[in-house]
Amino acid sequence: MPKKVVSIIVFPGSNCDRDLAIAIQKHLNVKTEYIWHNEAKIKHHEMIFIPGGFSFGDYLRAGILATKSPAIKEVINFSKKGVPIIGICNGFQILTECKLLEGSLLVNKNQLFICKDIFLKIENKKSIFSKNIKKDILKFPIAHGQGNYYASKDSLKKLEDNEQVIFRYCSNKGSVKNKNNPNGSLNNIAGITNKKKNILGMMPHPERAISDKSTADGNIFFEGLKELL
Amino acid sequence: MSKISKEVIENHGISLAEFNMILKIIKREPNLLELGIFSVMWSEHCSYKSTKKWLKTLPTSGKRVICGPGENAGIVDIDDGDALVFKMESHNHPSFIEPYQGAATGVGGIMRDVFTMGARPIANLNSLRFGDPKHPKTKSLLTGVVKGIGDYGNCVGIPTIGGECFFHKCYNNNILVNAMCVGLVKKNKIFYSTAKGVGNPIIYVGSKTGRDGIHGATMASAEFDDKTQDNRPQVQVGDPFIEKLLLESCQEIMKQDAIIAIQDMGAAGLTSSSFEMASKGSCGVKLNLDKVPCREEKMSPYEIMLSETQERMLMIIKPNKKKLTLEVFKKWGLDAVEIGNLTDSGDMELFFNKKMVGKLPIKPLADMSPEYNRPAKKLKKNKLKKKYKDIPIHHALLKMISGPNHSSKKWIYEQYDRSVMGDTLMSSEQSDAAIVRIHDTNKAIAITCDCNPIFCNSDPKLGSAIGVAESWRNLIASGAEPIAITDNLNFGNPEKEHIMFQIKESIKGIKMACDYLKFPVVSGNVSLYNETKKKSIFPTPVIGGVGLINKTENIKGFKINLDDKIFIIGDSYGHLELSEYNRICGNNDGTPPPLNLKIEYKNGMFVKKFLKDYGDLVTGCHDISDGGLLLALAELCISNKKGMKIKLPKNTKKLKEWFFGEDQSRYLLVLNSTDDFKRIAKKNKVKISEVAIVENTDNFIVEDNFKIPIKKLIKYNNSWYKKFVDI
Amino acid sequence: MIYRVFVNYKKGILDPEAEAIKKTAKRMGFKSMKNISKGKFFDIEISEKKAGLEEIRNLSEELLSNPVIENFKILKK
Amino acid sequence: MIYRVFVNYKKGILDPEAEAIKKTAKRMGFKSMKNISKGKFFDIEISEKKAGLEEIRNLSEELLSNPVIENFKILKK
Ligand SMILES: Nc1ncnc2c1ncn2[C@@H]1O[C@H](COP(=O)(O)OP(=O)(O)O)[C@@H](O)[C@H]1O
Ligand SMILES: [Mg+2]
Repeated sequence: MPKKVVSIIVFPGSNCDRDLAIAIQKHLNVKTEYIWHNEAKIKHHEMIFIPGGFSFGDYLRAGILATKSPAIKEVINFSKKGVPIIGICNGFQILTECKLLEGSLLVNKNQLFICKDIFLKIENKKSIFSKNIKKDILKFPIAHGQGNYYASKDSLKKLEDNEQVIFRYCSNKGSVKNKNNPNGSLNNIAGITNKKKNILGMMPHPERAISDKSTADGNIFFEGLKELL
Repeated sequence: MSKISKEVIENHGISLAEFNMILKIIKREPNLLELGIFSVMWSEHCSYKSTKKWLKTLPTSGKRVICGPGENAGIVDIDDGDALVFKMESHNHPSFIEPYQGAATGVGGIMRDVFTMGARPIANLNSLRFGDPKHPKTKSLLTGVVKGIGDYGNCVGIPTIGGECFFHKCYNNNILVNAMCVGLVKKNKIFYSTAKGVGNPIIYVGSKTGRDGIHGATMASAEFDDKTQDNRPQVQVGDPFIEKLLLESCQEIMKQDAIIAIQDMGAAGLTSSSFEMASKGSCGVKLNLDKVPCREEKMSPYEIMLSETQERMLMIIKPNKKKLTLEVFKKWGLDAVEIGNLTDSGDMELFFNKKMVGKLPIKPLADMSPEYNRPAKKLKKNKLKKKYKDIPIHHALLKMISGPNHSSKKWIYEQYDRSVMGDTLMSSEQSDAAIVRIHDTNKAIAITCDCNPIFCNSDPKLGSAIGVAESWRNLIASGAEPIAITDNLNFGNPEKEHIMFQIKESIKGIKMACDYLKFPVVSGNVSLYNETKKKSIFPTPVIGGVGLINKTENIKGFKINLDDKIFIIGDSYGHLELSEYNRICGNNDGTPPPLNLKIEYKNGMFVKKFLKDYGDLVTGCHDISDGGLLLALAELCISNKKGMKIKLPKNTKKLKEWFFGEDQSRYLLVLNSTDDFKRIAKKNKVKISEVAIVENTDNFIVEDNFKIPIKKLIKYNNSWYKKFVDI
Repeated sequence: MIYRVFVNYKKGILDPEAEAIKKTAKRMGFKSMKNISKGKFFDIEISEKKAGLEEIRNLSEELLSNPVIENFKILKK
Repeated sequence: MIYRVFVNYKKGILDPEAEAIKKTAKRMGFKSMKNISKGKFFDIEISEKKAGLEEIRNLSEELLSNPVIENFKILKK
């Protein structure tokens, strides 16, 4: 049987595309195809990824300039058809800027870029992305300057009520406190879905945690996506 | 054309003798454009006129060297068809004027030097020197520089994985920002800068040319005065996004067999890049300056030739690949234009609106560039032995680990993306050298930056040799085979005899150590005139060492486990002069510890072989450098959040010497089994002694002396930066 | 013709940069300062007159500002 | 009393961000746009009248702008 194909959208300035492809191939028994941002057609849309990096230099607001690329129009079309879409880091920023996900990612509270390992609590396993994750706490690196999740009071309440929050920053034991919040995100939010729960955005980088000695939890995350394909 | 006045010549930093030389070369008066070109080509920065004579003496070959100094970066062989391309470069003056942009563009420049040669950058490091923390400018310089380095490398997507940061009042008005980049290339896919083929097109690609940093290269060759701080046009703004596009598009074109020669436009921009390419290939060059993409209106040929706008490259392309090349650049959204072609005239001919505006012979200009044997003389030191207080051992330790130079650099390195590209195995806080895996293999490389300016100031030759030895030792301690170095020689004004003396001595010291350790110099950079109001920096020859790790299993870091025993390897004499301990006691006099290269080599080879043959017995490894034995042990505890018990030496009368002496050629080995180790050390006649044992304790215990809770050590270690940047 | 577009955070969004500036200013001894907020502006030069303002409004909405967090305002310069 | 301080790049200094915005706007089809430049502004509320402007000038010079690459201008709101 020919392998299924997962699409990864690449913008000028993306820099996690290669590592994402490696992680996907390692776990999902699929091929990956890079879609250059200027392409108006996405041939393979069983699943779409938007990788991390600095699309268009992250100028103006991280992610905004990328939302004007033709490929994003396609992403929006497919999102309506229920295609699973995952945006990581810059991908998350792009998804909020094109309004596929609620809220916005502001400059980190300490105004600095932050690169370190953090712990993530899996808040609920009711989404297609989280239901097969075989652990309750994951350790991933973060590396971003704008990861401070913000949403208005109303939308935040809706997000929580509708169980759209998937990941929260926590301690190694899973406690979600202010001191485990690296960037000032409201409610320690690190990853959310849309209302229909076919789109996931997250700041931490599972694709950077698949072979390193300090954390290999990315493998668990990608294994959990198997059923989707 | 306007006649050239004495004042104009002087403003271009050209001496009378040099001007006469120009007249001899072109057999007429130069016009302003030509004078400008001479001035940048013959500036200290581009011509190395004060140091060339001495740099030539450095050992530059070795069994792994593919390309030594003379190209954009050095290249070494790391087996299996792979090679490493690396170099270090300074951006000291620009970073003092505008720390954020200065540091950022420094990182951009060194990455271009590396990817010009066909390599993909895989690691960035930086070596930083700031003034006294109490100096009013230090804080904003530190915050600006670190953010600039981080933002640039992060955006391009290259991990910044190591470096050093040191504060001393000698850098109050002359900070040092040295950036190093290491790239990976296939041995048969290396690109050089030698232009070839009459008629071949010259392609310009990258940012549009603006009026940025015109005379930047000559600025780097002139001593600062107070006015310099208002010097506006010198500042160049970096665009890491364009850099990323340049990197990716060049990599794409390099796969196409289109490029004959390629060179980044660094210092002295279009001038030096076109001259160097043509001169290497003994070609002539014709440039149509009106074709150069410009950002500003009405730019003159002079401005176009001398601009230092960042993120630009020049390449000679095979004529039949021109269309394809331009298409690739277009796909990446970059400005790419044919601005001229190669000729057989041997001249550089510059046209603007169809008129010839300058013509200079290429070979003579390069070959006859000035080379000075500047007078050098040792400065007599008046030894003032001040009285100073003797601080108790545990106070001294706490003071050290909570002071600016030995505090945790977390505040710095958390701003650097270290995990991008997924191959960082250790960043420099986890091991003596930063370690990055060669993608998709079981090989890795180790990289380190070192210099002890305190030693170099007292004895530049010995201090510089120690720098090389320390770099070598760091690589061995991390489990690597040392291969080669790049160096960045930061000094004051070479026209002063005592500074010239420092420079010559320092190069001698580097040569001595490199020769002995078979550790060649494959690239480097010189930054002179780091001097303000007659106050020079300490001599700061930064050494960037690179080593190879055959199997990632052989990597060693700062790891310790319960019940491990820790041994010191090498002789301890208790040399306290110029040590960190003496400095915190207020005593800054003396000489550096002696360095016996024979013993250095012997100890290093022993450790290297032991790690290779008996790696299973070794939990971790750490070299002993400034701060001595006790600081090295404390660093292990802090890094592992574990306690240990430290033994007293036989001679308890000289405890301070034992714990804080900075004798060279020593390592700490953390062993989980010791019998084989003792036997082999004895056989090799290597001096060893057991110094500590990792016990089940939350304390840092010095037998019969004191104990400090590890939590307290960590808290002290983490406090300085937070307080300093947050006040 | 040049229009200036002002973009700033909506009320209720904490701006850490403005907070930091305020803190530093106080420390530097600028006592009379009661509050500080910040924003960005864009000067946009357009060629034709008609439809220009409309275009600028669209640009501000779709690109220059993010309605989740920001307000904008257009002035003719 | 509120003063507004405008800060923008000096002439001739490259603004890569403005370049990127311009390119995107073109891609989006905003044809009438000839040029775009950008800057920041700060709204500063001060208590007393006298010496206030002087203080704001100092603040702009020392904190809000980077004199090496930026200009500033103060307007009363
Ligand atoms: N201190 C040094 N030791 C060894 N090589 C050096 C040293 N300084 C400069 N070089 C070599 O001289 C050449 C020119 O250097 P540089 O002008 O810095 O190049 P670029 O313009 O590409 O940055 C390079 O090949 C560099 O490696
Ligand atoms: Mg170069």
